[in-house]
Amino acid sequence: GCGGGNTPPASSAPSAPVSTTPVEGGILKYGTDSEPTGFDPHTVSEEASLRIINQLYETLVATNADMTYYGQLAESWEIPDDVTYIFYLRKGVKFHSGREMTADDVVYSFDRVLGKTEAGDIGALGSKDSYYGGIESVEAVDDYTVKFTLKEPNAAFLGNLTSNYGAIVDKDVIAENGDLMRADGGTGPFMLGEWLPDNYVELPKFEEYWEADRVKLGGITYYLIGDEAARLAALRTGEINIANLSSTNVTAAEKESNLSVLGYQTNDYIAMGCNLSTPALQDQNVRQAMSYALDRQTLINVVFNGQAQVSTMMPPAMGHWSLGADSFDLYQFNLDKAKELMEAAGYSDSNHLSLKLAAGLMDSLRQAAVVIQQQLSEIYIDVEITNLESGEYVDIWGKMSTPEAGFDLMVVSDGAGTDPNRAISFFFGTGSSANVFGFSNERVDELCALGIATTDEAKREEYYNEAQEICVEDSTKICIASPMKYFVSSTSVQGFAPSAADASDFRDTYLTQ
Amino acid sequence: MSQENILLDVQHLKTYFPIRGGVMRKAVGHVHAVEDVSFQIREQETFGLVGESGCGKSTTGRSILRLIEPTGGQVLFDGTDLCTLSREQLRLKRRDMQLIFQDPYASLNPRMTVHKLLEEPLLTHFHLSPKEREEQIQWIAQAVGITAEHLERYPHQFSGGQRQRIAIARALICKPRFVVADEPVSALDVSIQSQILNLLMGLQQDLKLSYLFISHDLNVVRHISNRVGVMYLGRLVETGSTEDVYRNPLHPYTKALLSAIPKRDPSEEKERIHLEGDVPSPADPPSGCAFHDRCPHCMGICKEQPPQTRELEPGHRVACHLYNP
Amino acid sequence: MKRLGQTIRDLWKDPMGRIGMIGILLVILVAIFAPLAAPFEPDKMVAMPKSAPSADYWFGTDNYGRDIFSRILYGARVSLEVGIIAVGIGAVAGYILGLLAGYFEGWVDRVIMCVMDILFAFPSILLAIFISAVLGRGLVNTMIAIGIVNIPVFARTVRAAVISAKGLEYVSNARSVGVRTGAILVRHISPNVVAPFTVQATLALSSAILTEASMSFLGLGIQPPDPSWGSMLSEARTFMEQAPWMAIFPALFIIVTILLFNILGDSLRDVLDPKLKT
Amino acid sequence: MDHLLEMRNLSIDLYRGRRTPPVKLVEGIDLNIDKKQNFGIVGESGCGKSITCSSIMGLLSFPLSVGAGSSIRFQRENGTDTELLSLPKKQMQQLRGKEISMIFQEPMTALDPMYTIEDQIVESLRFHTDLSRSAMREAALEMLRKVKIPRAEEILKEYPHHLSGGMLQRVMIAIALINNPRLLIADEPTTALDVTIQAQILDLMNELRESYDTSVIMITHDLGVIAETCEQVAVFYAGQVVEQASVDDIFHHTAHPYTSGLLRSVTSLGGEQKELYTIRGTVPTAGQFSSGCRFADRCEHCTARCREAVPPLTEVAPGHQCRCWLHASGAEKEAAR
Amino acid sequence: MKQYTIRRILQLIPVLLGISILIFAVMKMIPGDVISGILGVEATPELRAQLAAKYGLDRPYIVQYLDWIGGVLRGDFGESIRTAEPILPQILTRFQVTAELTILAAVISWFVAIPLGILAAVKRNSMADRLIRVFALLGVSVPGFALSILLILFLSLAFGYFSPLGYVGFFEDPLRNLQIMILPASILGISISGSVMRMTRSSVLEVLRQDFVRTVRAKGASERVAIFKHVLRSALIPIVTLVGMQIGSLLGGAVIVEQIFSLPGLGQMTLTGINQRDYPVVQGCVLFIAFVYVLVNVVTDLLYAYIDPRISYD
Ligand SMILES: Nc1ncnc2c1ncn2[C@@H]1O[C@H](COP(=O)(O)OP(=O)(O)OP(=O)(O)O)[C@@H](O)[C@H]1O
Ligand SMILES: Nc1ncnc2c1ncn2[C@@H]1O[C@H](COP(=O)(O)OP(=O)(O)OP(=O)(O)O)[C@@H](O)[C@H]1O
Ligand SMILES: [Mg+2]
Ligand SMILES: [Mg+2]
Repeated sequence: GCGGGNTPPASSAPSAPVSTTPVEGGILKYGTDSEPTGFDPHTVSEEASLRIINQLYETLVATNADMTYYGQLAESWEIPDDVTYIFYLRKGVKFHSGREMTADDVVYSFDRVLGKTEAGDIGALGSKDSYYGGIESVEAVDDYTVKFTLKEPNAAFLGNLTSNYGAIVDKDVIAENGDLMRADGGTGPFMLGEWLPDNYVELPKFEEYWEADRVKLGGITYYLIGDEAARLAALRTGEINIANLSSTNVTAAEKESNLSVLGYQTNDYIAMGCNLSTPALQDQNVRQAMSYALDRQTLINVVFNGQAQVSTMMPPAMGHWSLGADSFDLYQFNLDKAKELMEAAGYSDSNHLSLKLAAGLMDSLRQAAVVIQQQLSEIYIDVEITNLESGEYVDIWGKMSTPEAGFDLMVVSDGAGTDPNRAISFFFGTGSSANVFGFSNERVDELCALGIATTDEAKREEYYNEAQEICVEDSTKICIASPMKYFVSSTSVQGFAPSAADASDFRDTYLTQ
Repeated sequence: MSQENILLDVQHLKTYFPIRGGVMRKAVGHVHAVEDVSFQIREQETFGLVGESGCGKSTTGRSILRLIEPTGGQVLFDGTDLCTLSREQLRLKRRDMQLIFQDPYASLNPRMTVHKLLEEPLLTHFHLSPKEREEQIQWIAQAVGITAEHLERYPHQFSGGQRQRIAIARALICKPRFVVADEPVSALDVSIQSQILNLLMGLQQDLKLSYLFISHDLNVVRHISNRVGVMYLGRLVETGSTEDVYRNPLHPYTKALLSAIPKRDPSEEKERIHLEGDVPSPADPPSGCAFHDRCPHCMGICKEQPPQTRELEPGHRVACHLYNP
Repeated sequence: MKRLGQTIRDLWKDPMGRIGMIGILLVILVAIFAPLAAPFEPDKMVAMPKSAPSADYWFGTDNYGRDIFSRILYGARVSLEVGIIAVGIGAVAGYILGLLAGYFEGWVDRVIMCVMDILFAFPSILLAIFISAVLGRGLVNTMIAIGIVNIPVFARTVRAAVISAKGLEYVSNARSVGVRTGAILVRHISPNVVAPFTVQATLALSSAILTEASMSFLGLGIQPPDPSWGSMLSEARTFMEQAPWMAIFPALFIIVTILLFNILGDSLRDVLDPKLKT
Repeated sequence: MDHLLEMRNLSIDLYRGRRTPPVKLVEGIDLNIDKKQNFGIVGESGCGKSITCSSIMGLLSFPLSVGAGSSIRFQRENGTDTELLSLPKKQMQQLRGKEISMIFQEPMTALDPMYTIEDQIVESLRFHTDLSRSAMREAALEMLRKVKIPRAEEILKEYPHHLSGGMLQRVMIAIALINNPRLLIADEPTTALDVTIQAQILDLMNELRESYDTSVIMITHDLGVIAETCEQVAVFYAGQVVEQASVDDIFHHTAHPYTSGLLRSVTSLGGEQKELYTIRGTVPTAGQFSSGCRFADRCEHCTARCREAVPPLTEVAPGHQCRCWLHASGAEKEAAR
Repeated sequence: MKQYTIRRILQLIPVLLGISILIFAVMKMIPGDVISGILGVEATPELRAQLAAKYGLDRPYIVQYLDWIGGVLRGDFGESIRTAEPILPQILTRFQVTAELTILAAVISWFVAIPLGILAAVKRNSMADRLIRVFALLGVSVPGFALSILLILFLSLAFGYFSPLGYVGFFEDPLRNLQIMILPASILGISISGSVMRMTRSSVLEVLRQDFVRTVRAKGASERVAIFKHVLRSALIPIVTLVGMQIGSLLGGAVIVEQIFSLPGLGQMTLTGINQRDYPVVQGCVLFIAFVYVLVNVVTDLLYAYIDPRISYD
């Protein structure tokens, strides 16, 4: 198993040889592209909020850049048997309220997530089942020891603990505020300061943080700058010193001497899903034809400025878990084959297939839709695009396996997570809540069950490889590309190394003059 | 006055305009624009209505034609009470009664040719063949002195006098029996006024018309009318034949009005009666006799009681306490 | 018809009016003949994305490698279509409602104007957003949305014109002659409404084109890959630095077209306003 | 200069665009106005009475302008004899409302609806004197009493829309006279008023003129008003003076056919005959004048010569001028050939 | 005057009720709902039903509406579904930003537009007039969002200037607040000053034709007095009307500018509300904006009476 007791690796800061000394207590000004909805780690899942939640809360274990685990709030852990995990908590960890975190808080946090507190179900968190549904019980052995008992072996368990849903929260704060949307019950390096909605959120440094010496920033302020061009302008003028930019504008940023670009491969991928309630799409030939017809590299060039990799449902960032798109013929652009398949399905120049494609307002989805439309037009498919605004998008997303959706295809962006279990069973398991396109395959379900029940890496790889092959072959969800993400920062920002595993760790970051 | 040839009989005509106010825009008072006006017009007669601006002359004329709904009273036109007719009946009746407006510049639709303007009443009231229509138009055009080549022009291409001719033609093309002429010459130059007055008088002969002729120009009214009525603040203070009223005015207001006419000749000598102040507001008329606050002969009773109208000489009626028996 | 001819002649005499008319005629011609004039298909990727303007691609290519010049030509169709149909909807509905409200007064007027006030007080961009959210995206719905937003302005303009026309002597004259209500409305009152109405229409046209652009900016306008100037411009904003031509040309065309409509509207106002005639 | 005002060869141009030549709205106007004289100008609507007088005040604005070769000389208070047409703007402003005042036809629209009567009277004092606010108020009040406005104190605080036309015209007169001007131009001051009010105003003006020593130019189209108020009269027709004489001569020794036509149509109104005397036809519009006498088309005595050449203004009797070939001297007729 | 004011305010009731019904209906018709937004991807039907019940979204629409509007009448706009915060206080705070933006924009536009409009009218047909008219036309022709982005880009590249971040209320730090607001307010201001300029020009021209101006000149007034004391005051009425109407378009136009400049105003709040399908928030915001708008119109009407003594409303 995974050895416990790892200390976090000294962060491998980018090598820019800036000799200047850190500014004591500098404030990092972060340009964020959308407004956070709230900061309850157990209910919120959207990116803008998570960026901040990750500063406020910590979990028992966390992931290193190389996808290994280290103890965060747990100093170490042991796994006496397949279904028992015992965590030894770090002593002297304080909540932002000043109270010390103990085993009771861990029990409480998981009770809350699982809906077992007095307040009952916290109302959100459809994720609880997929993440922690397998937990039989959580007990405090003593003040600093917590024992988790699982219903059955779960290889993804540690991985699941690293998600924000596994954050340990302060029950007093919840008792006081009802929830954590606007309150701060965390132990993280930064605290929730002033939040002026639609404008900025201030996170001052938490002076009693258990690793306070390591944190050099005096705080982080997240400014909302929705427009990308404006974010770049603000970076240039120094009004902010770090922001996410799309690959398009990274080129411009690279030319600036006072800006540096930090890119990392994400484990997100964009894909096009087929609504299986559409008769034409029930024909696998059509689905495979579409997969062949997509020139993924061109799409990457257009949409991501070349800064992405062709990806299956296991993005390349997942390392050895990913089979790589090269190993699948279906992911090689092949117009002839695509046409052949379409013709087999009965389509021709005089008999086109009309499909409605739903896309979101997110630039990459919108643009991908246009390219897809263009590329599918080569194989007798006329695509009509609708860009849905986010409220509608979520709504229709949930209906994509039924005719109610009103769409036949949808461009989605999914996060594969760090564990293959999520990548497969979450998105492809029969009845799984993220399996919106209604994919169902007995063998895949079986392989997922096997994969989760063992901790033997080699075995698991075997299982998931097979599942991956089946999913690709089926082509209900035609995966396209996994993009790079970029931070652009002033050269004065040092000690920040984003990775797919954790793109928001500012504990080692400092500003230079 | 003999009954049989009376064309129009106006009895106790009243027209009030509401003054709105308050939160709910209820009528909080009324402008008594026409207050208990009675007179008759016989066939082929011209009845002149004189009075100062705002005294209710136009309102009287329009109320008779029900272009403004009267508040009370009766208007018997050829025996039928116009006030009881339905909208459509009234519309058809308009063939027989017409209005000539003061302002020849504003009363003709600038977007219609003269021909169209003249055709419209015919289309509204008669079912004529195009040829018959054309004949009618030619006839009236000639009668008012517009040449055929003018028919295709637009009103703005004419001078004021010519426009008033067109307006008259439009009013008369249906051969009405009764015409209200509301200051038809006031907007015209002196040298043109007489042309139009001659035309109106000529047409009256030819078409056997009756006129209600409204004007503030006493000389004009004198010239054209058989009988006159003098209005003050919504009330008819004196009526009588033109002779009687001009030679022997009875009401102090009439006397003052006549004395105020500028002399025609620098050598003429004239005794002037000075009236103080302005006409009071019809929304808030003085108590008693409406004229009492400007009257040189004001008596105690004038402030309290409105005077009765009395017939002092045959056909010469006046409403003034001076002539109380 | 005669008046239309006269109006056009008067417009022609005014240098600004002439510029407006010629310019708009050009835009209309461009819209009509876009398929003939465009060197490429508007939604085909024909070259490297974001190529700068060149002899082959006059206005450069966009981030998908589509020819901007061709898209601008086709975009003229969309922009004009949006403008004309949206204004058409607003104008027809507004005209009828305004005419009724103005002529009949009383409760008809109160009810209609209350509804207009409601529409008017509703923030217009939000109203357009709501309408297109309810009806769904797409060109037609965008046009309907902008059209509905336009109704109150037209209704008010028409109502005011009708009320002032009702007070005109020649309308009283027509009543006194015995002309029927319908005929009065058509022959005597309506022509007075034409002038403010046309001016309003040209202004509404330009604002419709602007609104479409703003809606595209908020992601609610016309759907890809159909080109509209507004959507091209809003798409371009991410590429402002790498491919400024993506923004410059659509912006230029929007501004010039709106400018032309405004110039025409101004000039039309002068031509149709009898007060300015000396 | 023996006259208060001398107008020589005044013409007024109407600009019609860069390519079309301007139209002369009035032409060759010569007028002399003496001190304390009551000068009347009559003529039909549009014949140029108002613009002629506005040009004295320098109040013509685009597209109207005074034509070349015109001259208006005015004897100022300090005795200097000034050419008004070349007076600098600042000086003209000082002269307006101080030495020459004007009253307009429509009292209802001639006052600024936004300010009280007091504001508007005081304003004309403020432009020309340095009195204190209270002194100006006093002066305004006194002036209102002089023009016989009842409740003068209250009226001062009221706005124009509260007052009737007659009252407003009195206020206008008060404004015009408050600086004791040497010349008062009254542009149809009573046309918009009722007869009884007109009589009041005319009487008032006559009275005030006596006490103020002002010369008055009275513009009107009503011969009755002329008969009541004027000493000297000029008759305008289509942008020209057609006859100029004393009131008596105009009424009793009428020379020009137009003047006599006008008189006849007025007098026949009260007369016995049912049929009124008329001058046939209509006034020609500016820009469409014939090359001959402008009255020719309507004239009963029209001859061939009348249509060919413009008759000169000739003296038919001492102080009596007339623009008609009937009265032209032999020499002039010769010259016209 | 008082009665008129009362009457005008009473007349607002049907309009505001109409708007409340409209916005309520529209919110119900918009596809997508708050629950999917909150629960995100993995919601079970039971969970959805549970949540719907919690927010009372399972009741008949009419009951929901009455409940909502009843609250509004009592001054209670309800709570945000997303954040559970009471809405009215939030609206009021956000409104300060939008109101400041709007007022600043209006003031900027007046300072630019009214003097230029007057100049154009007084010097009619001159070169200045032509330039001003072209400028006015440009003002109404440039889409606000394009102008915003262009300016941001231009200022940052050419002058290294970026509108300061981190909104501060005017009363906390006026200077910084103005620094933040000046650019967005100017952009909004420019976008409306075109029409103000045109209106001023035509209105002044109209008044210049009126008789009383001639009287004022005849009294010996200098041009300055004639124009600024007399003409302008009469010309103001249509300008005030226009400005009143523009408040509406400013409130709407603010949506885009607020978005681009990330100002925490009412427009942003509404847009976020729409995206999250946070019904009570959107309903509250729209109703509030509409209320402000109609109120501004009433104030405009009352202003007429202040400017013009002829209008007394009694
Ligand atoms: N539609 C109306 N509403 C309210 N008051 C009115 C209306 N029409 C006329 N009045 C008032 O009624 C009175 C009589 O007006 P009317 O027009 O009949 O007078 P007039 O004698 O014709 O005057 P003039 O000589 O000026 O034409 C006036 O005081 C006028 O203000
Ligand atoms: N601003 C102007 N622009 C063009 N033409 C003008 C202007 N002002 C006056 N006119 C023309 O000049 C001529 C003389 O006008 P003026 O006002 O002097 O006539 P008037 O004799 O005073 O007539 P009225 O008795 O109607 O006042 C008219 O034909 C008129 O149309
Ligand atoms: Mg009248
Ligand atoms: Mg005049």
